[in-house]
Order: sequence, then structure tokens, then C-alpha cells
Amino acid sequence: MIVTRVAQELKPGSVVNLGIGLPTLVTKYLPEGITLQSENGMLNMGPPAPNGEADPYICDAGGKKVTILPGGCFFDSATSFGIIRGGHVDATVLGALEVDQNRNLASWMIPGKMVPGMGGAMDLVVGAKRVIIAMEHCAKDGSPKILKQCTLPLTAANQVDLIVTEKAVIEATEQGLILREIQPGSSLEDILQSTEADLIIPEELRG
Amino acid sequence: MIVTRVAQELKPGSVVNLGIGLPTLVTKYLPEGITLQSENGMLNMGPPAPNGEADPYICDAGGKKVTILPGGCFFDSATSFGIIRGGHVDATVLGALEVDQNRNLASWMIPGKMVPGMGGAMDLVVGAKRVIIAMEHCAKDGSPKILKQCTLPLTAANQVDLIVTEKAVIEATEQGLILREIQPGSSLEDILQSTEADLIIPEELRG
Amino acid sequence: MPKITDAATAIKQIKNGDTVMIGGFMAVGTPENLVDTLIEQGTGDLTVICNDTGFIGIGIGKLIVDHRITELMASHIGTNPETGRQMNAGEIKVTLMPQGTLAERIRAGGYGLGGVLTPTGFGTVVEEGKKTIEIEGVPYLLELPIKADYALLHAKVGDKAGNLMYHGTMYNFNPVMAMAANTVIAEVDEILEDSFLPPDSIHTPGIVVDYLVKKAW
Amino acid sequence: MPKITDAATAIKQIKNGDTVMIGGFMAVGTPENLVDTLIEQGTGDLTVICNDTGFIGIGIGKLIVDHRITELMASHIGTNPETGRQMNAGEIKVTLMPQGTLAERIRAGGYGLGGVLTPTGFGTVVEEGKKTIEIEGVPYLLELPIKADYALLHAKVGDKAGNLMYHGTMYNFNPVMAMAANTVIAEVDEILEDSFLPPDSIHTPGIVVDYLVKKAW
Repeated sequence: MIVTRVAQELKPGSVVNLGIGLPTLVTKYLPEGITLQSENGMLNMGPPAPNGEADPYICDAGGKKVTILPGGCFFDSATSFGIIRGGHVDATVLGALEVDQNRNLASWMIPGKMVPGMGGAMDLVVGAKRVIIAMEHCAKDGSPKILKQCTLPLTAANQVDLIVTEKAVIEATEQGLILREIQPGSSLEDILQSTEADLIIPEELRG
Repeated sequence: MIVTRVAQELKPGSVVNLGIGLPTLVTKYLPEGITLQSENGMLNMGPPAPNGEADPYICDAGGKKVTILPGGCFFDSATSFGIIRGGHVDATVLGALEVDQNRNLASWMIPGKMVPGMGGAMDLVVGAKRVIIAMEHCAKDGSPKILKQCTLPLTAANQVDLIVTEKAVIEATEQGLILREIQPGSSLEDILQSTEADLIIPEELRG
Repeated sequence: MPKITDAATAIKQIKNGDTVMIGGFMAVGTPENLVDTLIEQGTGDLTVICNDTGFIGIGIGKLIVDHRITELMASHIGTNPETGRQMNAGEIKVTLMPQGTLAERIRAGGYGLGGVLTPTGFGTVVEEGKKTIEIEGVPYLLELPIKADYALLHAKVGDKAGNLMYHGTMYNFNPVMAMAANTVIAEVDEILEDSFLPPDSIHTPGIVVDYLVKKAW
Repeated sequence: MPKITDAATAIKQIKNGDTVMIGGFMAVGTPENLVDTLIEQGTGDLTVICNDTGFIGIGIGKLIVDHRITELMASHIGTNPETGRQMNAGEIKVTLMPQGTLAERIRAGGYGLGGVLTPTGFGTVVEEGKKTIEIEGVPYLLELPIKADYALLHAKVGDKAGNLMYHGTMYNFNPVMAMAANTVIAEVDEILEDSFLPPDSIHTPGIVVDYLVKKAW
């Protein structure tokens, strides 16, 4: 549900970078005419290579052997992040540990526990024209992930544009988080209970 | 004489950028194994194209149609000046309007008279490992060009390494200008009369 | 996907007063058809960013001679005496800067950088009005990014995805300009209509190219 | 002209304590023969600059597992759990930075720039100890150049002038590292002994390549 809803946000003709994990699953539901960018140096990334036919020198940002589609190209990391930082990527879809009502994102480390490094995420969040967060609404222990203020080290400040979870679609604006859609199977009450951040609820979504 | 003497300074295996004008003439006397860089985006630049056979898309830094030698390559301006500024060019040979005893060079403009722009000269003088000035010892009106202090706007400060004229070969050091050779046909007296800068004269060159 | 169109259609969106980057070094890599079309259409009052102003009657020189440029950023104007004349007569505002600095400033614009520190120009008039920052005892000038409304490029081959390949020294400023303008119009000698450039040999990725125009004269 | 030699000869000049850049992204574009040779020769106490530490037993991961690295600069270490373990145990000093920042810092080192201003990392722990400079109201971090004693690269094809061509995503950090190290050793799948790469299709110019080693296993 998260994945299909995110796919609807991606406009034909746009250049999109999908993060590792949940966002990668969006690939299957992409509309026609999306160009996928992979930060390790590829435009028009294609699906994983069929077994035994993989080119050992073409991988995606997760290290998985993939293909390149016709019209694609390869380039080095400085160019790749020039494309990203320079605003030539229309949207990035990323997972998150925490998001807050100031459009902050924390996604890259849990001090003392998990420090994989930020990889390309910090550049992507700052550079992409639109930052879409695709994540479960709550952490595995049930605690809220959409907070008044992030507690974990940030990936970037004030950059999140949209949050899509299995419960809600939330627009992140300078005025605050605006609830845009209640996902099928959820309810306003459910969302309010599982969200720490203040939500702006438009008239049409109030009971 | 200037040109052949400069050519002796260029070591086989080195990468050299020759400026427009007098320095370009050095091309004919280059030792084997020199790689010429042209700042408009070429390594291993070759001689001018024979009449009628010029590739319209290959020119040197003066706009003249030239060739590329086997093993050469083309690249964009950002890469070209990365090669220059990053210290990957071993020597540059440039003309000059004025040079002074603080290793300053003025070569790009005469206020109110000639303002062609600095082109790539400022980057070359700062970036090349060795800056060799090839010029007539005096201006056309006979006034000295090797001065205590440059009067024209500088191309770069403290970067000149060697000055080769038809009268002298002068090493530019932090201690000052050291006369290294008296060119055939000239004399110490001739050099001292036509040079405004203080010259350090080694024992072996004194009368 | 870029729109494949003719020069007149692509160029007519450029209005008087726009800022336009134009590729080329001594006219090699300058899109002559696009420049001619700007002149035909009467577009003027342009701010032009380019390496040099070509020659009288060739490349960007044509825009100078026809008084279409009111402001110019370049590294060299010596091969076109008319540029110097207009500058001295106060008819055109010219900002000259080192060629490597020009390349890095345009790159910074297109690559989302706030600026770069270069040693070039320190101790010269180029440092006027600029911040000097010392790194490990060496002074550098802080040079700021440059962007434009349009970039007019010339490449050898373009494919229908907009990917470009240059040839020889036509490469020069074209790739950095392709990244630094809102709208990119590329004149190409050849358009691959039914195939694509090899993905390992592309100099400018198609996603930044908005219009492809086949060189016609 | 680079020296065409074997891995053992090229690698034995690297001494304990040297700073080494190694190309590759998730081991694609990492010179496995050169890494294996470093391990064979017992070279250690290295400062390594790379994007990521590959996987256990693959790419730079092998140097980690064998405790050859005492200091690491990278953007991602998550695919090799041993790196995180050594970091938490204080056995290795790790500096993590954004991937685009790493690329620009290495490029700045090789291109003679004193630094670049990037918006990436502002408002995060990445800004610690760095100068913030505001340009037109937007804050940027000043990121400094990185250089190394050696760069170990992997390319698809090299010619006898040292020119390199990459293929696919092996491109990544190799071209910027080629410019930023005193000595550059490139492992290539194929060496053109009697011909040259086409001049329009070269990714790393041969003048910066000191040693070419044919990939042997």
C-alpha cells in the first residue's frame, strides 16, 4: 500500500532516485516514462539482471547486479552527485527512522547501535526537488516515528516534502504537517494515536 | 635563440603547455617524449593540420586547426583546468609584458589600451609546476621588461621560475633573480644595462 | 526525453534580457545555427556567459557585432576587436575572469555548490570584491556559482534520449553549461533517431537536455 | 607513459602508514588484484580513502578483515559489519562523510582547489568542526580537499599511453582519485599494447597514470 501510493506521486518524464529497502519496491509500480537515477553512477537503471546474465560491472546503490535501459548512461561519482545536488533529480524516495514537524529527517544512524554511514542520503535529501519518505507509520515496538522533534542524528534539516505510510499520506510544509489522506484500513483516530507530531487536519478529513 | 634555449628546459616525459605567440614556436624544437596540453581540452596535441585536411572541431588555444597525436585525448574545460590547477602540467611557457624580481608576471592587459582578457594564463601560471617566461629582453621602445616591480596588472604573483630572453637566462627564486647564462652575442654589461631589476650575478659569470 | 525541433522553434522562447550561456572555444563547439537564429529573431539585451567572443562574423562574435549583448562574462575577448571597442565605448559591460575559474563557477552553478576556493587570481585584480580564505597557509579566492536561463550547446551526436557526445575540442564549456541552465538547447550534427549512444561514451546525460536541433547549415 | 608491470612490482612501493585511495562502489570498480597484493605483501597501518568497505572477503572488505587499515574515510560501511565492529572497539578510526562530499573533496584535491561549499550536511553532525559560509542567504559547509600518496584504480581498458576507460558503474570514484594521488596504479581487464583508446572516449587521461597492471585473477 505504501509502495503503490508512492508510485502515484512520481510523474512521467521525471528523474527519480529510490533509496534502498522499502523504496526499492516502488520500482515494480512505476508509471511509464520515469528515469531512475542510481547514485553510484547511472541513469535509466533497469531491473536486476536475469540469473547468470549479470554484467559484473553494473550494480545498483545497494550493490545488486542490475541492467541499464536503452538511452541510459554511466558516469562518475562527482557527476552523479552534481546531478543530485544540482537539482536535476525530480524526486527521491527514502526510508526513515524518524521524521518531524520541522521537515527534518533522521535515517542514517542510531548512536552506539547502527552506524552504517550516510552514503548518498544526505546529498539526495538536500538536492532532490522533492523528498518523499516511504516508511511504516510506527517503529517495530509501536512507538511513533513521526515526531515533534527528531531524537536521532539528522540526515538533513527542513527538507522532507511528503510522508507516505500504511496509515496516512502527510504533506510536510513550512506551516507544519498536513494530513492529506487516510489510508484504507486506517482512521483519523488511529493516525492521531500513532503520531507524536502535531498534525494539521483539513476540514474534509475531520470526522 | 630564445625558442631553442627554452626547448632545452623541457624534459622528456613531461607535460607542457605552450602559450600563444613566441612560446608556440618552441613546438618545432621539442625533445622527444613531451606531451603537449592545450587548455581548450586536449592532451598530446599535434602539429597544424595539412591544408584541406583540417578537422574543423580540433583547434589549439589560439583557435588554429591542429591535430591530435596517437595516445591523446579530449576533455572539457573543467577537467582541463583541473589538470592545470591540480599540478599535473610540469611546465608552461608563456610570453610576458613585464616580469619582476618578486617572481611576478604581467602579461594580460595594458589598461586603456589592450584588454584581451586573461584566458587560461592565470590558471596556468598558478598551476603549472614550472613557469618559464619566453620573451624579448626589452620592449619595442627599448625600455626594460625585467623590472624591480611590475607596473601593469599582474597575471599572478610570485610564480615565475625561469626567464629566457635573447640576452640572458635568468632563474627567478625567492632570493631574487639569478643570472644563469649570458646568451651568445650578449654580454654582462648589455644585460645589466637593459634590466631594471636587481640581478644576482654568480662568480663564474662576472667579467 | 528532449523535444526534437528546428532552431526557430527552440530559440523563440528566449526573450530580450535573458541570461544565456553559449558553448565554444574560439567558435569550436559554438552552435552557429542557434546563434544565427537568435540574430534572425531579433533577440537582444542579452547577458551572455561564454569563454570568448569568437571572431568577427564567426560564433558569438556575430552577437557582439549586432549589438545583441549588453552584459558579458568571459575569459578572453582578444580575437574579436569589436568586443574591446564596445567595452571601451561603454556600450557593453564586460566581466573578465580566468578560464579555469569560469569553468568552475559554471560547474558550481550546475552541481549545486555554493562556491569553490581557487588559488587562481590571488594577488591580481581578479581578487577585487572577493572573499579570501586561507587553507593551510595558502590563500584562495572564494568564487561563486553562475547559472543561466538558457544554455546553447553544440555537440557532434545526440540521441533521442538527449544524450550528447562531443568530438575534439568542441567539448570545452558545453558539458558544464548543460548542467547550469534552466533550459538547455543543443545543436547537433547528427541525431540518432532509432538508436542510442553507447552508455559508457556519453558526455552530457540526456536528462538535462530540453531541445535537440539538427544542425542545418 | 605509464610503466606496464605486475601487481607485486607496482604495489611493493606502498609502505606501512601510507595514505591510499581505492576506487569502487560496493566492490564494483575496486582493483581486487591490487588489494590482494597489498595483503600478500603484508602492508599495514594504512589510511584508506574509499566510498565503502565492500563486503567481508570482497573488495576493500579484505583489508578491513585483515586489520590493515588504521584510519578510514568513507561514506558507507554498512555492508561490511566487521568495519562497524572495529570502529566500535576502537581498533580503527573512521570518518564518515556524505558520498557527494567525499567525491567533491577528492576532486578538489586533484584539481588544485582549496575547498568547495556544499549545502549537504548542514544542520547535521557533518557540520561539526567545519566553517559555515552563507551565500545569498543559504548556508553552506566549507569542505576541504583530500589527497593521497597512492590511488589504486580499476578500469576496463587501458592503453599504452595510460589512458583509461571504465565500464558500467565501475566508473564511480576512480576518475577523481586518479587526479588526487601522487602515484596512480591502475588495474585493467585489458591492455591495448598496439593501439590507443579513441581520444573522444577516454575517462582518465594517461598522464596521471603511473603504473598499469593487467588483471590476472
